[in-house]
Amino acid sequence: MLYREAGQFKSSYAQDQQIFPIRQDRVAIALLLVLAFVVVPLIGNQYWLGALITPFLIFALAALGLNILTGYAGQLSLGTAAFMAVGAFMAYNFVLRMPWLGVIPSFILAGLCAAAVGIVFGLPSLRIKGFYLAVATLACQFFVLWMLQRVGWFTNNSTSGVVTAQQIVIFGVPFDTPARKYLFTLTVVAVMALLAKNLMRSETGRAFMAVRDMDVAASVIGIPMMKTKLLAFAISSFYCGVAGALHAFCYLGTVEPEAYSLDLSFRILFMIIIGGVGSILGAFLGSAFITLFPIFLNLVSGAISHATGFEISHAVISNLELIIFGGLIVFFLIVEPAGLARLWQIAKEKLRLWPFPH
Amino acid sequence: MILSVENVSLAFGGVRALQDVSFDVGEHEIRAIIGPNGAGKSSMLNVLNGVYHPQKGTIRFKEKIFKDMDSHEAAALGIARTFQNIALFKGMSVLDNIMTGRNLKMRCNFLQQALWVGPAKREEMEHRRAVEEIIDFLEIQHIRRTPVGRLPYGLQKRVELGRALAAEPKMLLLDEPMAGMNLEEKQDMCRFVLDVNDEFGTTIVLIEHDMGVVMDISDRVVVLDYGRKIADGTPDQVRNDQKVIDAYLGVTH
Amino acid sequence: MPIEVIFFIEVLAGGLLAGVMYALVALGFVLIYKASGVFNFAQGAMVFFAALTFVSLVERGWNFWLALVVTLAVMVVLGLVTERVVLRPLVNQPQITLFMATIGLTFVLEGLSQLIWGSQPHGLELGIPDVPMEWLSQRWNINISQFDLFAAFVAGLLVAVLAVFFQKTRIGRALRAVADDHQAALAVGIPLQHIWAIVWAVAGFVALVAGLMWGVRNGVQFALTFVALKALPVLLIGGFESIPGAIIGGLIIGATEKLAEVYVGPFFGGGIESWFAYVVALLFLLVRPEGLFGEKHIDRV
Amino acid sequence: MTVGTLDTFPKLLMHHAQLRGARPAIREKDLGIWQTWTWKRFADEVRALACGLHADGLRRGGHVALVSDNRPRLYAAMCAIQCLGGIPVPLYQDAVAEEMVFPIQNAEITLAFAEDQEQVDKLLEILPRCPTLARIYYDDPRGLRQYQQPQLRSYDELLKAGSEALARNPGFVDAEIDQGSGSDVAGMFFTSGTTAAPKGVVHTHASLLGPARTAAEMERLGEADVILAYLPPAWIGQNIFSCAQAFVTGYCICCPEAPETLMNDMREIGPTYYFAPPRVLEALLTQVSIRMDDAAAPKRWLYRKFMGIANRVGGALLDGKPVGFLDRVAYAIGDLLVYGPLRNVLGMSRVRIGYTAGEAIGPDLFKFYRSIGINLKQLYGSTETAVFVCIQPDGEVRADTVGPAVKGVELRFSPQRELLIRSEGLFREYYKNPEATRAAKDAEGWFHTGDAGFFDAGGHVKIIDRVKDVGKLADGTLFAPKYLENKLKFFPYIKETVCFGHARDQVCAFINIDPDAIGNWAEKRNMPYSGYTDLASRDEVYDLVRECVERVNADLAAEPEIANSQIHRFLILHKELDADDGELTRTRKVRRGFIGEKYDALVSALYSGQTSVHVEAQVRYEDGRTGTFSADLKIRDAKTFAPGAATRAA
Repeated sequence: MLYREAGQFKSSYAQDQQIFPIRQDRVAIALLLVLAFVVVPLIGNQYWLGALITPFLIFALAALGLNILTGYAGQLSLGTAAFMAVGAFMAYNFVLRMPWLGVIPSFILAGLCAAAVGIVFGLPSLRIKGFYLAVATLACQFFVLWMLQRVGWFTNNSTSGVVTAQQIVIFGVPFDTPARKYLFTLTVVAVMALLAKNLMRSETGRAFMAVRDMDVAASVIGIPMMKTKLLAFAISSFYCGVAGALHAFCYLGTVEPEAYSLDLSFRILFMIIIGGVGSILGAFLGSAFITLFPIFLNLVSGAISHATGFEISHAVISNLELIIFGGLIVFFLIVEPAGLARLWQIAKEKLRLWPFPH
Repeated sequence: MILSVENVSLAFGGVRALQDVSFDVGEHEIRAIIGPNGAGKSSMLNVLNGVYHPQKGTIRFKEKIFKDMDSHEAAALGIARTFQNIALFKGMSVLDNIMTGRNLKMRCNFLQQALWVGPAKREEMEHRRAVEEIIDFLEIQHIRRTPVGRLPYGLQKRVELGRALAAEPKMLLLDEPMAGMNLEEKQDMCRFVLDVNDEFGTTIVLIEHDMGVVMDISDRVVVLDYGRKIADGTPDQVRNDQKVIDAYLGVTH
Repeated sequence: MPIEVIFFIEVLAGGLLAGVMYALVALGFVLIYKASGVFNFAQGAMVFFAALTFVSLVERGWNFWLALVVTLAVMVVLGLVTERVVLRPLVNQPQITLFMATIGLTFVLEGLSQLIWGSQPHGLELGIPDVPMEWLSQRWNINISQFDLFAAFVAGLLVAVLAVFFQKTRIGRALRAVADDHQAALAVGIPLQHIWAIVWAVAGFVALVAGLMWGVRNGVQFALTFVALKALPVLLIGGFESIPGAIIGGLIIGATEKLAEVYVGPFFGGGIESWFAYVVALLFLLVRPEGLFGEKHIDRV
Repeated sequence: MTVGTLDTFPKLLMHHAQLRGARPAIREKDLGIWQTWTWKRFADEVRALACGLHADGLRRGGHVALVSDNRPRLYAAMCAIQCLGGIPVPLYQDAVAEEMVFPIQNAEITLAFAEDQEQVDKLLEILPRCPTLARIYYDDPRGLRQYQQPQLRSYDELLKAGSEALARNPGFVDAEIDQGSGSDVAGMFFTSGTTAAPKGVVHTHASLLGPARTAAEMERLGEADVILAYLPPAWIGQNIFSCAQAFVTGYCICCPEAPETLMNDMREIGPTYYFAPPRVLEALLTQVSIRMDDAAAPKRWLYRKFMGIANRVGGALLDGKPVGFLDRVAYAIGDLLVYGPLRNVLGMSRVRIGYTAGEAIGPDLFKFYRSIGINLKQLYGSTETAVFVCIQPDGEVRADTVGPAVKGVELRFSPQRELLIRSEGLFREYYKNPEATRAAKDAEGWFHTGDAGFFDAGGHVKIIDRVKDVGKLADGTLFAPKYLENKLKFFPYIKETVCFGHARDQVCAFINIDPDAIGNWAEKRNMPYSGYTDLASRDEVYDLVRECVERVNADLAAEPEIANSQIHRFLILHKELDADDGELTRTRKVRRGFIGEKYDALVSALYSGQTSVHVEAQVRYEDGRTGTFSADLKIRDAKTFAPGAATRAA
């Protein structure tokens, strides 16, 4: 209905293969970016920015990382939180031990460390497939958390095992207020999402999807199994590592192993299942859903208890949250395995064909 | 002689799939391999393409001798193939499937591709153009953006041929390209196979059951039976060879 | 007998008995995988749910045996509902989708159990003292807890019953057929849905037994669900389809874990039992990807 | 070169190459994207091509045949021929080989352009009977590699040879172009003619460019306009809209990828200037109604509700007539929800000027397009008059007229109501056919169009029908078969129809059902059917068609002067009328006389009160095999209404 595509012809392959070939989409994305970069920091208050939107972006980045590995390359992983932990701790150590590096280079180096860990725990993927591989990443989850707690170097031998993350200063500008932290996170996530989109629509992305769909055929037509799978693990872990660093520096403010438990890995896996396996947009939709849903639940229960006077205890709400998340996973897997992203795509397709059904 | 197979023997455990098979394939030739079910045709193809490694014998491809090839190496050398039951990537569109065929030819590393602007973009556009020529050649412009899973059988076979062609192969191995096709689709596929051989000069090794097709389009035919070569020659010679008739009519050995 | 050897026997025995506990849980996984090809991650949550239900009933003054039967009934119903709501619509989906569905199921069960019975931990008493066997400790003063032996006995009994059930009975044979190929089983007229219902009910029963054993050992609390994570390495070593594999795998993991904890742990600063089992399983996998007893997968081009 | 002397196509081309060299002249969807030819590249290729043709012996006055879809290289070839004073003769690309023999012999054609293997095979087939044909240039080499015929030569070779020759003598082509003048022959178009053998209509540069320029100025067409060239190049309309007017104004011609991808290409390009004969508009409307039937109930309700508003108010709004405020708001909402998206999906959102002509259009069909905001207008013209005779100016658009005469066109009616025309766009002559020329163009230069009509109150010309088809019923009332047929064809279920009634007491009709629409209708009632013939013999289908006929009868009853030419009896033909069987012209117009003779038995059965008639016919199946077909065609009566009594059907 909203689309007026008549006249938008493509006279070069570059135009034909751009991320948003239709003008209406480009306008929508431009508006969204303006809204995100200008409007939100102005009107956002401490709670909305600090507790809602920044974590949404951070988790979206982690979900994007997992989607690259599980969605595009088809390698199931339950160790996302561990890679985030590596990112967080290494970022802390780089900033601590090499302050001259500056924040962004240390985030990148932290990401690379996470990528290295990813490659190590990705090696088994060369021989085993499917949920056998989930076990290898589970091993990574437990091993990394154990190591971070045991080896003092990571936490600079702090007794409580919890360390406060340093303040982010880039070119002398302190990023301390929620608005600035939000802007920093947004910039990082936006750039990395663009890089991921470019990667997925070019040769690497196709190699990943080929390995996911039918790896026997992929190897026969010349796609190197080892290089592709390990690259998927590396890139995915890099994204999770940077997300971990952001999680520590811009959201929690502290670096602690408990924040990166197996439960977080499951939450991020939920994000891509509900959001949409194998789509960049899916990571964002999933993260938005999983981050905003508990808040929505609280509001609803608050309203119910307000209306009916029947006080719902906090424990009950958290249990309800668990049940509903679990239920939604099953629901989505049955109704629409490709998640919200697929529903979004169908809706868009219908709008483009409006008023015709096909 | 682009390819010559010398005394290849292949066995799985006790089962002897191929016994001392030798034949050669000329440059730009359409070479058919026929034989009753279980004669070892597909095994032979998989040996050529490096999926199976023969216990005995060698393969000479463009003057390079191979004891055995791994499929990755075969692809790099310019040997492409299609599969008996279609091995397309269901999660991708027709265009992406055929572009995957060109992966070997792409030089940019993943960092350049992530950046997209610059060499990676140029390279992508060049390869896109080459793929478009194949799409035009196979007359599948109208299904360029359709996910492969949704296509009818005949079109999927054509897309798979497109993917194999995208690698600009020297030699193309076709594993029963016409299986399960109606008369019209068969005629189309024959036309494409002939045009590929004629237009691009690709050598074609064809496995096919439909005798009509084999006799029409192939230059020379190898006949396998129980893993052994029982005849080799032009379609007419092979058609009147008594051993071939027995093999097909099931005379007991 | 020198003190080190006694100590080693005790540690080994402790490990083996812990392994039995792992095996019990692993058994539930194998059952469902064998019959429906689904790797049921929610088995851990079922163990917790069964234990919690039983304990809560007993605390409300129900007689021991009555509580046992009611809990079993509840587990059977839970099995049926799960099969009907979750598995039937996903019948020919790839294994990864089913695996993720069971993760969803895990969260539903966890939320449900705590919603109904509350989330404070409960002690569980089965009337068997957790005290070392007298004659053993007098003769060679090796003290192995009575309860562990009892648990081992129960596990052995359960395995025997299941082995017979699978090999000899008509339903058992049908189960094995279904495990190999759903369509083929349907073709020969095996009532697939019916069979799956039975399988899930039996798995519920196994979960209950495991829940009781673990409940006594560590108390019935939320951590019980993570027992499923412990069962994973066991399955990897033993293979997903074989019952003996699950038992032997459990023993191997239990023993190596305990020994490593005592002898190797100190060099790494202790606490290695969280990941050591996985490393062992991984090493095993790299050698034999399909585990001790699993069949070899052949990918046809 | 001052503007005044731009009196030939090549001169205009060189002018555009200078003035707007970088702007797009022609776009073609190929290899997935729209490849663009700028005016400069267009001119350079034409120059090189002209040199090549000269080297191959093309001299002034030589005729060259062209058999190809709309492609940049076709336009380049035509213009290159004109540079040397040669005469391009475009032929129908979907014509069978047999139909090409007469034009080639008649115009002693020496050189021919053929697009691909399909057209080359046709020319080779008739080569023995066309001795003059010395050279065939092919563009798409696909499959032609083994052809050894000496005459064959590839377009690329010609171009290469031409550019070498051009390099040796750069000024040669421009000199040739300067020799050309407005009065030179610019092209020859064979009329498909609903009657006897085709006639070669000879047009000069002046007679093509004159009307093209007048109409372009009237509609303020400029270089920014875009047109989709999808109609057969041999048809005069295609040469005016996508060639002459482009050369006059410099706007961009877009060639679709293939006939099957036309709808998609139309949507991608979004042309601003659009021409469509009524049968294309009918087919489009059928598609719209079929797809809307499949939509979910709420969407269907929304569509019906807003189309009701559009029918009521849409046309008036477009004409700028006063409309109530509420209606204006309702229409605006409708535009956002239904009409805008509908225009967008049909690719017509950017259409500023839309014409329809070639045959009379059904009023309801015409109203439909105007009601959803597409500025569709009627015009009248023919091959001999280089199209533009009457055009409805903006604001004076009506469903049943073709508008006033265009500036510089004199118009009058003969006593037999035949339309006579004198204009700068008149053709010079029918090639080598002086008697036909004398019959068509009388002494004072009036051209006899062969169409009957009259001036209505507003000074617009109203066309009834072909003169020879306009008949009288036995009781003297006017019998205009085309008018009845257009009303019947408005229903999506009816694709083609032929009415009989001249000098008889009742009107009867043959009906051709639309396989897609009826097929879809049958599937909804899960009625299995094996093909067209099976569908055409079903009682349910007969009832459906009878309903349509009766609604037309109700309409006719409301118009006194043609009230009793209502349709009394009809039958559904066992096969689709097809141009290959000679029943339709190449532009899909019904050849009434031929059909009357061929199916004489059926016509007499209609009038003899029989309820069914046996028919034997030759049928050609899809894969070329022919077989005989015999069946009993049912004949049905349709209810007729007392004149003036029935209400106007919705």
